[in-house]
Amino acid sequence: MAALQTALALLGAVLLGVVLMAVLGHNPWEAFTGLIAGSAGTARGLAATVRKTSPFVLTGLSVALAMKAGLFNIGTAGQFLMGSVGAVWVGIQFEGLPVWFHLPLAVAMGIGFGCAWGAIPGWLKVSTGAHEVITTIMLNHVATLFTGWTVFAGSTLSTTRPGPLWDSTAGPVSASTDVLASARIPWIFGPPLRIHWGIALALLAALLVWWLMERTRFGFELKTVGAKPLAARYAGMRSGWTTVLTMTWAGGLAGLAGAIETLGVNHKFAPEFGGGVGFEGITIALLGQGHPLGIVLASLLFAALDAGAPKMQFDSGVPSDIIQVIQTLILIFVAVPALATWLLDRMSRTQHVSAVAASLRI
Amino acid sequence: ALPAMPVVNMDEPAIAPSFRVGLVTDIGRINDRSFNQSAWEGVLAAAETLGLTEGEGFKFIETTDPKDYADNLGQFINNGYDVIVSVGYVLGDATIEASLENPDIHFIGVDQFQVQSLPNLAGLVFREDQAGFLAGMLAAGLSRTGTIAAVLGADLIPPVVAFGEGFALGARYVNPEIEVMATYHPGDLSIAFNDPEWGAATARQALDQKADVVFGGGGNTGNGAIQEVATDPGAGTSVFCIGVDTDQWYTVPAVRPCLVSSAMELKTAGVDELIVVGPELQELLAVKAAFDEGTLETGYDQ
Amino acid sequence: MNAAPLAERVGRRHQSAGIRRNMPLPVLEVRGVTKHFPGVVANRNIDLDLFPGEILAVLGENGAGKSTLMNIIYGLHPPTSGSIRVGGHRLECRSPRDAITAGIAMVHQHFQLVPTMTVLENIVLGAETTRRGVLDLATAERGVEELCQRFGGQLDINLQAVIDDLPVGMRQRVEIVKALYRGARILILDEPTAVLTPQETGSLFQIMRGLRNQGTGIIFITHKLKEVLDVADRIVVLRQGAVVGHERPGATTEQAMATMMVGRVPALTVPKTTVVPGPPILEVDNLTVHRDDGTTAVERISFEVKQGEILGLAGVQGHGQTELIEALTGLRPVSSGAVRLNGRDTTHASARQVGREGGTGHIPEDRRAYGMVASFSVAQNLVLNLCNQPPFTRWGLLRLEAIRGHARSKVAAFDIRTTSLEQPLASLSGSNQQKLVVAREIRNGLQLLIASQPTRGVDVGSVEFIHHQIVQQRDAGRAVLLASHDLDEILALADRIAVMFEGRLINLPPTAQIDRNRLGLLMAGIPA
Amino acid sequence: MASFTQSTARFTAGLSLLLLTGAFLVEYAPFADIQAIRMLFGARVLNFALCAAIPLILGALGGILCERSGIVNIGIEGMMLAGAFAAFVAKTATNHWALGPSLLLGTCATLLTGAAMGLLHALFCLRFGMHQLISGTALILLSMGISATFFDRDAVAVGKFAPWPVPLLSEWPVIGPLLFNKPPITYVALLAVAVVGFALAHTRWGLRTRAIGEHPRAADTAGVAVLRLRYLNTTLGGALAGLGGGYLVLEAVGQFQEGMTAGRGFIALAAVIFGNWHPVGALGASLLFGYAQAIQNELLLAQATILPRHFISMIPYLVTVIAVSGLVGRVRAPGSLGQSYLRETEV
Ligand SMILES: Nc1ncnc2c1ncn2[C@@H]1O[C@H](COP(=O)(O)OP(=O)(O)OP(=O)(O)O)[C@@H](O)[C@H]1O
Ligand SMILES: Nc1ncnc2c1ncn2[C@@H]1O[C@H](COP(=O)(O)OP(=O)(O)OP(=O)(O)O)[C@@H](O)[C@H]1O
Ligand SMILES: [Mg+2]
Ligand SMILES: [Mg+2]
Repeated sequence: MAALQTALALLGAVLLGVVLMAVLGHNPWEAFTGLIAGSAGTARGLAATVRKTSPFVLTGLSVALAMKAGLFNIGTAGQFLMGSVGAVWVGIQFEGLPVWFHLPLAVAMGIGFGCAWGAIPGWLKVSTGAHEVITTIMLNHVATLFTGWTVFAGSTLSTTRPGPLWDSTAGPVSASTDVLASARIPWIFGPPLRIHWGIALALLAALLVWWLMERTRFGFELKTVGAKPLAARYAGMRSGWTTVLTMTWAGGLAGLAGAIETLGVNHKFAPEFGGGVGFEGITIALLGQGHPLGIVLASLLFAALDAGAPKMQFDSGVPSDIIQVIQTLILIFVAVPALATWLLDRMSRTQHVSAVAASLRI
Repeated sequence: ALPAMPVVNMDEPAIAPSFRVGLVTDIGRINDRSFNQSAWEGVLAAAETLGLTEGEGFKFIETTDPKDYADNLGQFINNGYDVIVSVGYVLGDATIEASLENPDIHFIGVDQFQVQSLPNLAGLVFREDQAGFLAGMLAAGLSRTGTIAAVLGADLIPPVVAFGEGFALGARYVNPEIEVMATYHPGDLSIAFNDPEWGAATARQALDQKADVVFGGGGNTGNGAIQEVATDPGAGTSVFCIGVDTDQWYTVPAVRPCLVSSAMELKTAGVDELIVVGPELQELLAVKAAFDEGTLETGYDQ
Repeated sequence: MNAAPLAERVGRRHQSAGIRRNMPLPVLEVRGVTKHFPGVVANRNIDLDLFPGEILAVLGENGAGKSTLMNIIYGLHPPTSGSIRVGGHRLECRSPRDAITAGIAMVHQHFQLVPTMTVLENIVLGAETTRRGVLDLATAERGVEELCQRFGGQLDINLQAVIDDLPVGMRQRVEIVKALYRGARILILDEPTAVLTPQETGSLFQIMRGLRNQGTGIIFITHKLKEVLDVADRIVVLRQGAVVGHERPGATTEQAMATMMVGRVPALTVPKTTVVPGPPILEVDNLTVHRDDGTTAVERISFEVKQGEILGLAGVQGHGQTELIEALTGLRPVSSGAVRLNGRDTTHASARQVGREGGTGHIPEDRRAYGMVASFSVAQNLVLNLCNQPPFTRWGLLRLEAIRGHARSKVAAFDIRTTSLEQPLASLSGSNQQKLVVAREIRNGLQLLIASQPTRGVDVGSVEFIHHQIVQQRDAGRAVLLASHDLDEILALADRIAVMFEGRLINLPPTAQIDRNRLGLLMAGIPA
Repeated sequence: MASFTQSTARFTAGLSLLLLTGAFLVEYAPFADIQAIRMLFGARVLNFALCAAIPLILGALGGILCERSGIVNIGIEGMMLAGAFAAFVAKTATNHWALGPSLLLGTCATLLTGAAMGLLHALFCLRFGMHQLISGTALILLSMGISATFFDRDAVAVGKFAPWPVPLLSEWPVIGPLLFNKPPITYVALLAVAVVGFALAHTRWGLRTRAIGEHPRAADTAGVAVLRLRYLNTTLGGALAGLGGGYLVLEAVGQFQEGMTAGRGFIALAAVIFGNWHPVGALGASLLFGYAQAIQNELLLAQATILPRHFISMIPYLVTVIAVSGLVGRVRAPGSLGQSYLRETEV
């Protein structure tokens, strides 16, 4: 039933997308074949899909984890950026370290920075009651500025010196030094496919989150705090501590996403690598209904749509913005099983009424 | 990838119809009245010279997500395009990587400062500092209050910084005592060039602080700033504005009341020339191309 | 279900024919109302008449369908079938708004007051007077005061107080004023006496009689038989959603009505063995506790509970019992005084320290808010507060086998009716949910059991079962603190009784020497 | 609740008083030439603060109407963006009209589109039982996608609202130019704070709105049509938020840009919470944010070199975090916020 509903939702979104394309004067068939070919039809397309999946999975998990504890983490964008910078900070120094030590250290630093950035709103909430929605939004802006500063090329105009991670050999460009080879995530398939082991980390994280939620005491407490704070207090759970810890791990997941992107794909940090991360996390968490498996599937779907967009535009001329509209439509249709149940309800109600009517006649 | 074809012989268009040019934009639209559009117009001009038709001979892809740069370039690479133009300095890395992987395809990186020199990659850079310098000189010359302002996009983008620094230096060159107020947009890259309200409010703040010439240097944020100046009662008589990137007399008509000039980069001409000339003169491309065309276009009346 | 109701219907026809001769037409007619909820039939083909100027008592035990019927009359629920007529006109009303327009007012079983608004705002809500678009609260205030005056000071309320700050009894008053303010000709009172002292109940009855004499038709719901005999003109008894009898107060007895309600003769006593109390387990010394808003809830209370005895804590809702128990169980900070558990000081101990480490079981008063997580499975709920104890967790990991085994044995031992251990608790009936909470709290190594309203909203069979379990704990030598608003429950179970009134405690000598009446007076703060 | 409301109102009053006193000092006090005082309270700073605050105020009011009725609104950003886009489309379509009617049409378009977004939110949440957070997110994504897809970059809007000096009042020293010589949407926004604040406290509509947000069942049993009022308020709230976007196009800039709201909807949401769901509190929060941004700009314009400019730019955000963490104390959301109300479920 749930699968059928989801399938219907996807179909509905696609149909509306078709209508929209036709309205804009494009050929929907070309667009969709392009979309599918671009995301799954070729090795490159598949590679792009896979590459785009991991940040979706991780930020989605981050939002979902917080949501289970009754917290709304809009801060994945900032945590992602902090994770990126943390990973790069370690990744560009310590030349000569072996890979097995350097890479995990860099990843751990990325997670650590993300954790710290997530812990702040958690701690503020518990100690002062500051609403996490506000603090995470604000900390996103702060993280953008801070990480931008770390790689800033400097300017005499605002008399700002270059940031500590800035790559002085890159001219006026604001970007960090390249990550050393020993801290890069190895390829599964090298260029031109550029699939790296980050996807494995993301899937592992999904598994870990599932295990955390279903198999550990912390997960049990987290869910209790989220579902019924009073019951958690009654049961002697430390809900303040759980809140802080949950936000910490939520931040860590987003930080890991940042670390994976910098150590696996970009191999350096530049301010333009963080755009749009947070929102997709929220959408995917909602779409995956908070379940790690659902999140992985939702991430794959969204990654495929994103990966297919360039080819779609190339083949049919449909602007890639359409993809965002279609993604939104999918979100709406999946989120409104009520649309389906409402229809069913309508039908059963009329049946009921007619049954009553029939019995009255007898 | 298909091997690159030599340039079309105009007499025999049927023989080599497969010479194709592709363009990948930075985040934003092809008709953004800014750098993407300028570069695209260069492609259009070159296409006319070469007799190419849109769709068959040349195409563009608009980027919507920074993660897509490499994949968008890949679309053209997979389809055997001969020349690929990538617009915007943030595509630099993806372009270098693509040109290393595809030695047979020519790449033109607009606004891309290339440290390495590659035989099939031309980084088209401009002397924004020089254009900014001229704008600064003009501003200092116009100013009666001794205070001028620059409202700029993100300082993480080198051309923007170059414009700003040039502006300040040019102004001080003319009048060492002059006060130059310059602000960069505080937001992240996705909004720094798209926040005209901030630009307008900041320009107003500068005007209130006695600035009488405002240089708007940062996409729509800067446009917001000079539009605000244009609505000032003293626009064109006591307060003035200077545009950027394109001749904003045409691209942003709303600023005509105050506009005295625009600090331009001749991207269109640069792209055009590199496409047409490039494949014929391989050796020219072998050197790092620096198309230093910083100019100052003077506005029309007033 | 066809034969019996038919006989009843015939009987009633005679009866109502008799009434019609000297009474006006019914103001409210309920005809053939049936209501299905998923899995339950709450009302079965109910017929009911209400005449102007009478008090009709609707009796029935928990879950009999009384509230459901009233909600249908009031337009909150659409009936599955059947019709409602008011003053001879069919009510096509399917919202409370329409019911109000038709002249129906209702005091709901669960307070329907907006906690952040003032008393006056709550009273005028939905019936506002405005002047030039602006709320005219001054006029409303005068109206309300007049109304209160008319009832001779029995409805004295501070109109500017915020609901959140009011004790429960006071809130009930607000609800009544709210209903009266609308000047209805049909007044429905759904268990208004549940939170009132016997004395407050008395003045409510006076008000009801006054209204009746002015011609208002009143439906009065309760499951307290004495009250029915006291105030009603006519009685209707519901059982399992159906009308099972009509009575008149003069012509029936408590025993007869109880039999009708339950369908069999209920056992009113719980067999207890004599146990000699041991040393004290819980010692409370001069305890003072404050509410969230800073008011004093519990004032310098001292008592002790010994091994092998049940201390019954009687009192009307809202007199500090909730806060006292929260303080004892670590849910609320203690302001001053001391609490000792087994000789160890637990004055400032956390819920975890009192519960898991101190060997205290706590059946919370509000099961839905505290005692369970409706979306969790039966098995999970059975370890809700035990999940970090040895068999269920090791190295921070849950041991699912142990949890499942525990659930299996508890479900069997406590007769919890569930289709599987993985079922979400929300899908169990209320009584089974309560049995689950009891099952979880009664565990090995227990020293002290604190049971607060352990049988509220629970069916008769389960009440008996739970009572039996509590007594068994006492017999096994554990200390039991039982807090209940139900006097009969206290009288049946407790070895010793203490009464709470306005945050203070009156310790009484052993049960045998106390009668209901005296207890009622004590609960109203009148020392006898 | 009462005490919280008072504390946010006190905060707003205190902040406004501080700023105005400062402005008078700058004008009249003997030590007014001190650079720091000018920087803190100069007319330009206060002007900037007010300009930056207006869209936030309108967005926050939209959020408040919605949330006080019990419906979470994280879609303010989308409502604002849609409003801005509609204003631009209407304005450019009527460039050939006289400026006044054309701007008026733009305002109507922005209000109507905002209202439509609000109605859509209400339909999603109330009719189709969509999770309120999802609905809000969907609104944002939808308006981003649609405005990007249909935005005609070649269109230019001609003209925007000019200041309307209020007779006499605009002559007042300091306050006159600051508050009474503004374009119309600014007046509307400030008036709306007063109107919504008063109406919530003192009208039938306000009483009922508070009731349905706090305890919908109680309101229902008192004869209030809960759903109808929720539809109404969400729609009205959408219109106000839309106007916040329209302000950007019709009054602040005169043009539209993709993503032009640039996160202001989220700041407005923060203002709703910071202001404890009260219009006056939200006004204070918006002013605080606008003021912090003004100070930051002032420091940047003055080439302050104490800190790298990135750290100076953090000021508005850090000020907000500090403010919510202690200045106003704990806030309290409307009791039924985020819960759908169905008559047949038991309490
Ligand atoms: N909204 C609902 N959904 C499903 N079942 C319901 C609902 N409301 C009531 N019921 C069920 O209908 C039956 C009758 O409940 P009702 O509340 O009418 O009983 P009652 O006689 O008022 O009991 P009490 O004395 O406890 O108030 C019960 O089994 C109850 O669980
Ligand atoms: N508010 C509700 N919403 C949905 N289902 C309900 C609701 N209340 C009760 N039910 C369902 O109705 C069934 C009967 O529950 P209910 O609590 O009414 O039992 P009951 O007849 O009162 O028995 P008990 O005496 O054990 O409480 C259960 O399956 C329960 O899940
Ligand atoms: Mg029940
Ligand atoms: Mg009931």
